[in-house]
Formats: sequence, C-alpha cells, structure tokens
Amino acid sequence: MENLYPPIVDGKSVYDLNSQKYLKMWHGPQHPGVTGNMSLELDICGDQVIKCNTHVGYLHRGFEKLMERRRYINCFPIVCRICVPEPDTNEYLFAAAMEDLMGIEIPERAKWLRTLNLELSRLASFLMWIGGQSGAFGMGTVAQWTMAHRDFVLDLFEEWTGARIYHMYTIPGGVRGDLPEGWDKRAEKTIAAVHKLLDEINYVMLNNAIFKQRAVGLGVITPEMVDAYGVVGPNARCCGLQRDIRKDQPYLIYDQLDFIIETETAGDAYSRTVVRWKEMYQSIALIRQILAKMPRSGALHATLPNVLHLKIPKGQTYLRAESTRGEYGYFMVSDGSAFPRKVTVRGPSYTHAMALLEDLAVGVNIADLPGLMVSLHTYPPEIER
Amino acid sequence: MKKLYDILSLQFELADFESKRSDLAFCKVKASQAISLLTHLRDIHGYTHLVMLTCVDWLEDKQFQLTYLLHNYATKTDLGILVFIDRDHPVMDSLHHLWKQGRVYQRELHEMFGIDFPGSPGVEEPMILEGWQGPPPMRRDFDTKAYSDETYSHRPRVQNEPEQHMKEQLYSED
Amino acid sequence: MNDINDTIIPEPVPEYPDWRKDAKTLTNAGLSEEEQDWFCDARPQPAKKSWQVMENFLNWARSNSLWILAFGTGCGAIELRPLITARYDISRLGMQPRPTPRQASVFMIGGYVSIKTLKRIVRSYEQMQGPKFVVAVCSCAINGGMYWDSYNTVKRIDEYIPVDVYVTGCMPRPEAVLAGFSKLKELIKGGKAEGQNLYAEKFDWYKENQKRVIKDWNMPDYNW
Amino acid sequence: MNLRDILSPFFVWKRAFEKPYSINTLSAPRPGAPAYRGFHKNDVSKCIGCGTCAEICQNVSIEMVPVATAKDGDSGLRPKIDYGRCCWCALCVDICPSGSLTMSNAYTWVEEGLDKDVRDTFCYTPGVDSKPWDNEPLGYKKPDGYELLLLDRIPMPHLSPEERLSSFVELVKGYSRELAIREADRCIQCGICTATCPAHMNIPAYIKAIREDNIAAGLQILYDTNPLPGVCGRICTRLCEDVCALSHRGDAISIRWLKRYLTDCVEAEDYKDILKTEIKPLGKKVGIIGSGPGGLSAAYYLANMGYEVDIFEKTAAAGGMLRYGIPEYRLPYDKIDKDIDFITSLGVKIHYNTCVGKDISFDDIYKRYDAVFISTGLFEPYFIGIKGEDNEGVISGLKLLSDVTEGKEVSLGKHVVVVGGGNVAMDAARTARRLGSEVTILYRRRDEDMPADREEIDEAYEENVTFITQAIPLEINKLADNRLEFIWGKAEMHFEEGAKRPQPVLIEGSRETLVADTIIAAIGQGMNFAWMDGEAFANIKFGKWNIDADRWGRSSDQKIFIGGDMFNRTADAITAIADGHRSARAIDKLLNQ
Repeated sequence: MENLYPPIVDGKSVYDLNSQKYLKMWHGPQHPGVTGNMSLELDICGDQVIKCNTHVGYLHRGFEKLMERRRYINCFPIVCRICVPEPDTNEYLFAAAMEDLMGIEIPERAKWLRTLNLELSRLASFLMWIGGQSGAFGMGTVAQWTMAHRDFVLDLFEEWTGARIYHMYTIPGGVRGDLPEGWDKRAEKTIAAVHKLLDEINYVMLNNAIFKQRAVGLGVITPEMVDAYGVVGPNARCCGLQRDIRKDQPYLIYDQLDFIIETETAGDAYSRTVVRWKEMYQSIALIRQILAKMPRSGALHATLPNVLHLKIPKGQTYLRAESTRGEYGYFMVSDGSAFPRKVTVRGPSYTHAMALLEDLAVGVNIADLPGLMVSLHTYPPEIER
Repeated sequence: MKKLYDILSLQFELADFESKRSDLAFCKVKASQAISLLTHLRDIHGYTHLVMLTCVDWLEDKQFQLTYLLHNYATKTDLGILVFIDRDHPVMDSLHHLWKQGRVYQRELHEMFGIDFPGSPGVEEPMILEGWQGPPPMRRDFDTKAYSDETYSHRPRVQNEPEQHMKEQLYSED
Repeated sequence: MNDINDTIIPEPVPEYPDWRKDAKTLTNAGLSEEEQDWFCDARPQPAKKSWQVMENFLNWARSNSLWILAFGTGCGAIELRPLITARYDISRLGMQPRPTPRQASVFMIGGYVSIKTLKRIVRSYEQMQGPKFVVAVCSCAINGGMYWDSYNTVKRIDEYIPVDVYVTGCMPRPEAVLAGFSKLKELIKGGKAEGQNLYAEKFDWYKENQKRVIKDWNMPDYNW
Repeated sequence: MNLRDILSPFFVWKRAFEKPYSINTLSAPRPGAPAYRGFHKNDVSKCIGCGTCAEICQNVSIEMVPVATAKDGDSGLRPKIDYGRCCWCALCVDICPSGSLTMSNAYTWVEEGLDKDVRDTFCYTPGVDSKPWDNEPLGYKKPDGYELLLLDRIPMPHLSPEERLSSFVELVKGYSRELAIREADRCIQCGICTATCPAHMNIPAYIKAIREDNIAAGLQILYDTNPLPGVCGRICTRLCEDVCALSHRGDAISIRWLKRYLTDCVEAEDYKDILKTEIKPLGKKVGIIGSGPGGLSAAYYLANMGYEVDIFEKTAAAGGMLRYGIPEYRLPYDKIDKDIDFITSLGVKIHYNTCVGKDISFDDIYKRYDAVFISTGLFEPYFIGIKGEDNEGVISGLKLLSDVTEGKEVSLGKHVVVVGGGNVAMDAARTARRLGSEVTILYRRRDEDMPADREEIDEAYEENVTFITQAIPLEINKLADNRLEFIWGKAEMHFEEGAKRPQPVLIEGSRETLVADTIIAAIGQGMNFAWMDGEAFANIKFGKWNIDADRWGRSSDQKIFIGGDMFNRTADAITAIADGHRSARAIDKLLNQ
C-alpha cells in the first residue's frame, strides 16, 4: 500500500491528478458531515486525503460593509448574526468596543448579567458542538440528548431575553431588562440536567472504545503549531497551553469568579473533546456562582447620548473575549461620524478552518474528516462574515 | 508599551504612538520596514500571535491602513502596527512565511480591497466571492445598496415622512 | 432621515417566453465542449397528471413521506437540528433529513442565500427527484431581511426557484417551521404544491433570473 | 482498549426508561415565552405616527402608511411592518416615544408561496389590520430599567426665588453651549412639532443645527418662518412642546429654550452677515398699523420681498404687547430691541406716537399705500363685572404692566389681589411681588384648569404668591382707611359632557372677605373698533366679534389685511407672527401678480 501514496518533494506531495490513481473529491457544502456551510476540496488517494483546500464564502453577507452604512445602534442587531450558535459573544464585543471608544462605564449589574449571558450561551454552543462531534463519529444518541438539552438552555434564553437564537440582549450601554421572576430556579433545574448529561457523556462517548479508537491521535496539534497557525481557545489548550482570555485579560466580572483553565496534553481530537467537556463543567460552575453572587438590584443600562444621532469620537480599539472556539475579537475604527468606519471581526474559526484544517487533514481518512473538522469546532459564518 | 516603542524606534522608523489601554497600543511604521518589524517583534519581543490583519479604507486620504495586530502571551499586551499604503497602487510585502494563517488574511484582503501581496500563495484565487465582477466590495467607493438595488429586486415600498405628510395633509396651501 | 430609508422601486420583471412555443434544446453554453457531453440538454417538463383518484392517493403518500435535503443554506439551518432530534422529532411526521438531493423531496431554504450558495441551491434543486417542494424559512428569503442592502445575497428566493411555503421569523422557532411543513402537507394533499411544474413552465424566466445574478455560469443549464 | 471502555456505553441504557424529551407540538403548539418577541401590536389610539420606529429600523422594514384617523399631535401615519425584512430586534418597541408599539408572543405565520402577489404577503399595519394576536396580552414590552430615548429634560438654570424678587433681571439664565447641545441631542427629529407650530417653524432642522453646533445655519432656519426668534425664544406659548413626541413618556424637548440659545449666540451686528439679506426694491408701499409681533412679522417679510414698509405705532416704542404686556424679567427690553432693530435695519420705517384715527386718518393711509395690514391687537382689558369695580385702586393687569414698562411710579400698597388665572394675571402678580407687595391670586376654577403656563404658575408659587382657587369675585367695597374690601364666594365645579374645562358654580351663601390695597383685574382683553371709521372701511364686513377675513387675513376689501390677536383667538405671539407671514405672502401675491 505504501507505494500508492505520492512522493514528497520539498515537503509537498507531487502527483498527477489525471494518472487515475488519485481523485479529486468535493466534500460539502451540501454534506451532512460538514459543520455549517463550507466545502473541502480534497485530493484523495484510496480513502486517504493527500491535499485539502478549504472553500468558504457560502455564507458571506458582507457584514463589515453593511456596518459601514448603519448607525452604531443599528449594527447591534446584525452583529449577532455573525455566529449563529453563539451570538452573544458578538453582541458583547460590539457593545464593549463601542463603550471603549466612547469611554462609557456600564453599571455593575449589567456586567454580571452580561457574564451570565455569555456563560449560558457558551454552554448552549458546547452542547450543540458535542452533538456534532458525536454525530460525526456515528453516535447519534448523544447528539439527540445534547440537542434536546441545548433546547432546554434556549428555553431559558427565550424566557429571559425574548428570543431563542438571536437574543440581542447585550445592548450598547448595558443590557435589556432583568431576569424574570423565578428564572433562577428554572435555570438551576436545567443546569442540573445538563450536569447529569455530562456525566453520562463521559460513559457513552469519552469512554467509548470506538470513539477512543477513532479520535485518539486524530489531527494532532503540537504546541509549536499553536502560534504559527494562530490557534486559540480549546484547540490551543488541548496541547497543554494555559491560555484563556477570561483569566489572562479578565473582562466583565471574570476576575471575581472562581474557575480554572482546563488543559490536556495530547493535542488530538480526543483531548480537544475532553477539554471542552471539562469546560462545560466549569461553565456550569460559573453560572451557579453568578446566580449566587449577582447583585439583585441596580441600574441595567448606562445613559447613552441619543442613539439616533450617536457619534463616536475618532479612534480605534480592539476588544477580545473567550468564546467557545477561542479568541473572538472586534477591531473597531471610528472616524468621528455616526457610522463605524470599519468593524473587523476576528473569528477564531478563521484560522482553524482555513490554514490549520488544510494541513491537519492531510493523511486523514475520509471517514474521519468530519470528526476532525468538528473537533476543531469551526463555524463558517464567522470566517466569511 | 511606551518603553517597547522607544526601544523599537531606535531600529525602526516608527511614528504616532497611541496607547489605547494599558494593554493595547498602536503605532505607525513605514511599509518597507513593516515585515522586518513584525519579524523582530515575533522573534525578539515575544509577540508571537498574529491576532489579525485587516485594512481600513481612508478614501479621503487615498490611503489604505493595514493593521497588523500582534499579541504577546507573556506580557498579555497587544500591539497594533499600522501601515499606510497608497490606495491607487496597493501593494504590500507578504507575511505568509511568518504565520501560516497570514496567507489567508492576505487572500481575503486581496479579494475585498484589491491589495496585492506578491509571493503570498494563492493570493489571486477568489476566496469568498465567486464570479464577482464588480470592484473589490469592501472599498469605500463601492456602494453596496446601489449594487443591490440594481442587481436584485425588492418589493416596492413607499416611505412617508411624518413632517412632509403632515404638511401635505394639514397646511399645504399656505 | 438618512439614505437607508430611500424608496426602492424594482425593475420590472421581464416577461418570460412561453416554453411550448420556444421548445428548443438547452445549449449548456456555460460548460466546456467536453463537459457539454456529460449533461443532458432536455428541458424540464411539467409532470403529467394521472386519474384524479390515483393522483389523490399519490398526494396522500407524498405528503406523509417528506424527506428533507440536509443542506443548511443559512442561519435557518440551525433550527433544523432541534427539529430532527429528540425534542421536536419530525420523524413522527414521516420526515427525515437526507444527505443527497437524489433522495430528498423537500428543500428547506434557511434564510439568506448568497450568490455562491444560490449556485449550489439551483443545482441541488434540479437534481432532486420530482415531486419536489421548497419551504423557505426566515424573513431574508421573503424580501431580503436584514441583508436587504447586501451585495452578495439575493433578496427574493422565489425569483430563482419556486417556493411552495414561506415561514417568516428570524429565526422562526422550530414550531413555526413545523407549522410550515404541516401547511406543505396540506397543500400536497390538496394537489396545490405545484412548484416543480411551475419551474418547468416558467423555466426560461427562472433561468434568466438565475443567470442575471450568477455571473460566472459554469453549470449545465438544467442539471438533471 | 479495556473492558471498561467496551462496557460503559451500555450504562446509559437506563435512559430508555426515562420520560422522552419530545413535546407534542402538533396538537397543542407551545406558546411563546411571556416576553417573547413575536409579531408586532400597536395601540393605534396611543400611536402618534412619529416614525421613530421606521427611523431606527436598520432593515427598512417599517413603512409609514396613512390612516384615516388622526388626533392632535398625530401625523396620521401608522407603521406597516414587512416581515420579509423584520429581524425581531425590537428596537422599534424600545424606542417608541409614545409606548404604543409592543410585540405579542405569537410566532407562527405561514403563507403559500406560489401564484401570489408577493407585494403584500407578510406585510401588515399592526392595530389597523386585524390579526389573531391583536388581543394577546403576553409578549415583549419595553423592559423597565433601560431607555433608548433621553426622557429627562436638561434642567434650565434659573435665578433663585429670592434673587428674582429683588429685581427685574431675567430669571432664566439660558443654556450654555454644552447644555444646549445635550438638550438638542434628545430630539428624535420626527417633525410633529412643525405641523403644530402656528408659524410651522422647521424645528427639527434648527435643533439639528444646534446639535451640529452650526449656529449660523440655525439662525437662517429661524428667520425663514419667524422674524422675532429672540422674543419667541423667551415667551412663546410653545404649542410645539405640548405635542412633542417625547412628552408622551417623558419631558418634551425645550424647543423654546433652544431657540433662545440660537439667538443669544449671535451678536446683533452679525445678524446681517449671517442672514445675507439682499433686497430688490419693487417700488410698492405697504402700510402696517400696529408694531406688535404680527405687524413686525409682516413688515420683515414684506421688506425682504422688496416692499417699502411703514409701521404706525401709537406708543413711543415698538413691540406692542411684547413690550407693554410682558414684564422685563421674562422678556428683557434689549432682547426685543435686538429683534426689532434687525427688522428696521432692512428699511422698515416705524412712525412712533402716531395713533391712527387721531394723528393720522385711516383713509389717508388707505390712499397712500398699495396694501394695508392691520394688527392692532387686543388692548382693551375686560372688566370683572361686579359692584365697586370703578373704585380707585382697582386697576387692570395690563395697565400695571405697561406702567412698569414705561417707568412710571407705581404704588400698589402692601396687599394686592389679582383676579384671573391667565398669563397676564401671573405677570401682574409677579410684577407686584417684585414691587414689594404681598400678592393673592384668585381664580374661578381649579389649579390645573388655569390657562397660564404651568411653568409660570410654578414660578409664582416659588415666589410666594398665594393662590385661592375656585373663588368667584362678588363685590368690592371701599373701606374707611382707603383700602378695599374684596368679597368672594367659593365655587364648586360642575363637569359637563364634552366641555374642555368644568364650569364653576357659586356655592349658595358662601361669602369670604379679603382686604387689599390694590385689586388687579387680569381676566382678558378685548378689541376696540372705535377708530375704524371712514370711507375706507365701507367695504369691510364685520363678523360676530371681529372683521371677516379668510385664513390669509384677507378682508372683504382686497387692499386690507388683518392679523394678530385681533384676527385669531389664540392671542399669542407666535400665531400673530404666523399671521403676519401669511398675510405678507398674500399681499405679495396681490401686488406682484
């Protein structure tokens, strides 16, 4: 079999596609194994990938262009659409970048509520991801459970913010409204159910012989690769790096909360799964802490100038936050007018799905490719925006 | 950050140091020195993480502002390197050899702003758009609404301004 | 008020030629000569109706086995996952996601459609076996939604493929999408979900619209 | 691989015995959460059609469409929402100034797609077109604790009540630049005020100019419709603020103070440069009787159009009621002079101390001029109509005010009673306070029915004026020590259907007494037609209480135009200014075409 694979010259495979030995195959955009809407252009030899090209742009809406012609307040509803499974990070960062440029301090309670919002959406996003991860390795049962539990979390969001997916809760200047009466109790119930689910996932998925066989050693990220590829978040933590923006550059009230950075050392798909699985426990603990410590009265929203003709002083800033996928950042440039000059969104999937995946996919079986993709936790809409 | 700036300015022609926060600063550098400055920052000063590379179109000044944002995990600080290049002939040195994801950023900038990065692999290939025939869409002089109105059809709609409407209704003969 | 509130007057939609009068074969001009051989050049034809009793029976059968093409075209796709999993469980309604267009009968357009995706949608739709139906969810598919001034998304999907049922919302809840599917079932049972035949009848009009926005047409004209 | 890895997945089979997650959504659809953002609802009776929802909607999904019903301060438009555009962000609900727009928790709307005119699918006007969720009580409403609009007015710096009483210095200090910009920033630019303002001043435009700190542009906008902005910026009755969209849930924009800020920012010398008046003389002459706001307004616009304008004024200074009817602490004389001087600088001639009918005959004027504009105003005070009113020591409010203006020595004594609840009553009472008297105001109806500005009433309270409401004057008697005994009776209020204000009815046998040195009657003024005789009036028809004229002030004699208080019943400066402007255009139409 060995001689089937193309020779490697200068670190690159050399082969002729027309030689009948190799095949070009498109994987996606219309493919159940592809998260979101992207496609992989594969050159395969047998069932092994020898070259992978990522194609994105199926979800390009031109957000950065649209924001240039919308008032600041009018950008607020559109930013959450950049990342569908976890919109709140976008909302928070956009609002925070605006507040940073304007020099506005938001009320203390708004900070707690924003943190709660971020953590809850982190939990929902991870639940969705773990369903994809298990589904990609053929374990539909776990996907059924996690999607249902994600829905329970979304019910909490719906009651709190008025919408399931796009909460549009973190508005520039603060938050939109308080927790409803009795929400804490229902939240605790849902969180307890998720906690129980996580314990079971340990049995069904992480200790599953098949999952272990397929995921261990798949798509290994070494610590040297991390900076070279701009790898962030759980993908960086899976190879032993203690990097978490919530600890390194605490924003909102993360410095008042007690949690640890979960790491693994192997750097493969399995350890990435474990890191995220552990992080969900952290997230649950954080939500419980917030609910226990949160101030129950106080202002929710700082007074802004009239949003209809709000102008932001000239300047530029960069704000980052730790999303489920790693560093999410907003670079906002204001030219002193009522419209943003430029808002650049740095989605963590950008580097993971483009440069990193293309290199990690080489040598992987086609059957494992969806698993590898999901284990990098990429969401295409934040790549092309 | 200011200290670092002072050290760097011994070697490079830097200008316009702006400290935004204690952990974020921006400074300007000449286009010809940018890549060597980035290499220097990465290898000597620990700015190992290329957070992003983006472009701001200053149409009025006929300039593109390329922003290379670097992060130092040890000191937990960010340094934004601003490079201004001519808008009519936008060419910039490539950094694909420093960071693997650099070529992706450059490919996107080539497509969205029409900036050329000679030597960057695949920079000419379209990344996001397919069959795009207009000007690079993220440039300020591209009007997305006009393009959209021209290319796609919307439902017809009439917008009444309250002030105008009341004038017509209540005191038009004055 | 600023320019975003300008009045928008659309261009008049061109009259489409009657396919019967103009029944020539397709040219597949977007393909290379070699590739032209790979695809057929026949036009789509409206399905012939059999006896009413038979037709009613078939419609009943069709309405109870709607297989959805698992192609998440926009944000709307995110509500497809809860829908097909335990909580909402559309298997109860005889529906399930299918990975390939050849096996699917319902195309769910999940909101905004960028030009690059539109190409794939058109191809996937044409590859689907008849009878086929389209459900468009989210406001973006109806009139552009929040991307009304974007250069890269189409505003009204019904100009490019025929849509049987619309569901509005941003996002529509899974229940609303379910209501859309129930409506589709009703229409199919009543024999009113004729999108596929409409596509065949107004084929030239649809093609013209598609080619107007897909500037690099390198696909077969009718990918069957 | 160890045995545990193989066996542990089977552990979860216990789930098979748990309750399934599936919910039966088909037979009983789950309602949205109580605060779910579903389809819109609009309380059309509260909606004022200000269009702020359309303004903030980034998707342009809201169209303002005309509806039949319109009330005061209502544009007659209602939002029509396109659910092919809406993104359910609910910014429209949050910003709605009247609080009429809300959302229901309904979320299902399905339509067939084929063979339909798509123009109106998924479009409807909430509250006007009926929908199943109209009466749904649940749904998203603007949450408490956060506000997109700035509802609180920027407080205007005032003199303290103690400082005020010691002099006639203007008590309102005026906005500083920073405060004015902050106040202007609150405006949502809906333009409902423009329709309500009698002069239809382009209020949103000049507020925008203030916000952008473009004083010159703002002044030009003011002079488009109002040649006495400095005066109006101080004493305007500001009907605009009553209908301000923000007044429904918060404080109206201080439109008047912003106007004042604009004029205060510009020195009198700079007016000419900013307004760039270029006059091309037409060689026609217009005579104006009365130099009140109506006359001055007509004079300004006519002069701008190129007419030669002469104003006849019976007193020694121009301004009419502005000067003689409004005390200095509200409208300093130099501010009147600033506006009038600019008008005279355009070539308008004012003949002072020229009383028509006495010093010059109206026939003379009628012959000399191509058109005549009459705005003599209401200068005959009404009497209370009770016994003893002719006693010395009973004066009219107007007389007190004009005496003070003219600098005459006025001695009111220790105790003063003012009868009336209008602005003149307040002015008279507060002037008397400044002259050192103890003042009591008697008013027939309740406190909240007083026609005077609320602000003035509050300021009168601050200045320790005593108010007696629901009091009907009965009799005035002269006492032995030359003081006056004022007898009044308590009234009760009778509410009649359809009436705006309740009717006071005297309680039988009620009789109270006050002792005062001076009694000031300030219950309104009427007109005097006595001077109107002569040939020129032959063609003029008199109505019930006034000269017959159309809304442009054209009387039945085509050369004679009327305006001001004698023409409209609002009796305020801004309406007179509007009349002057309207008549000026009508005169121009008459003479120039």
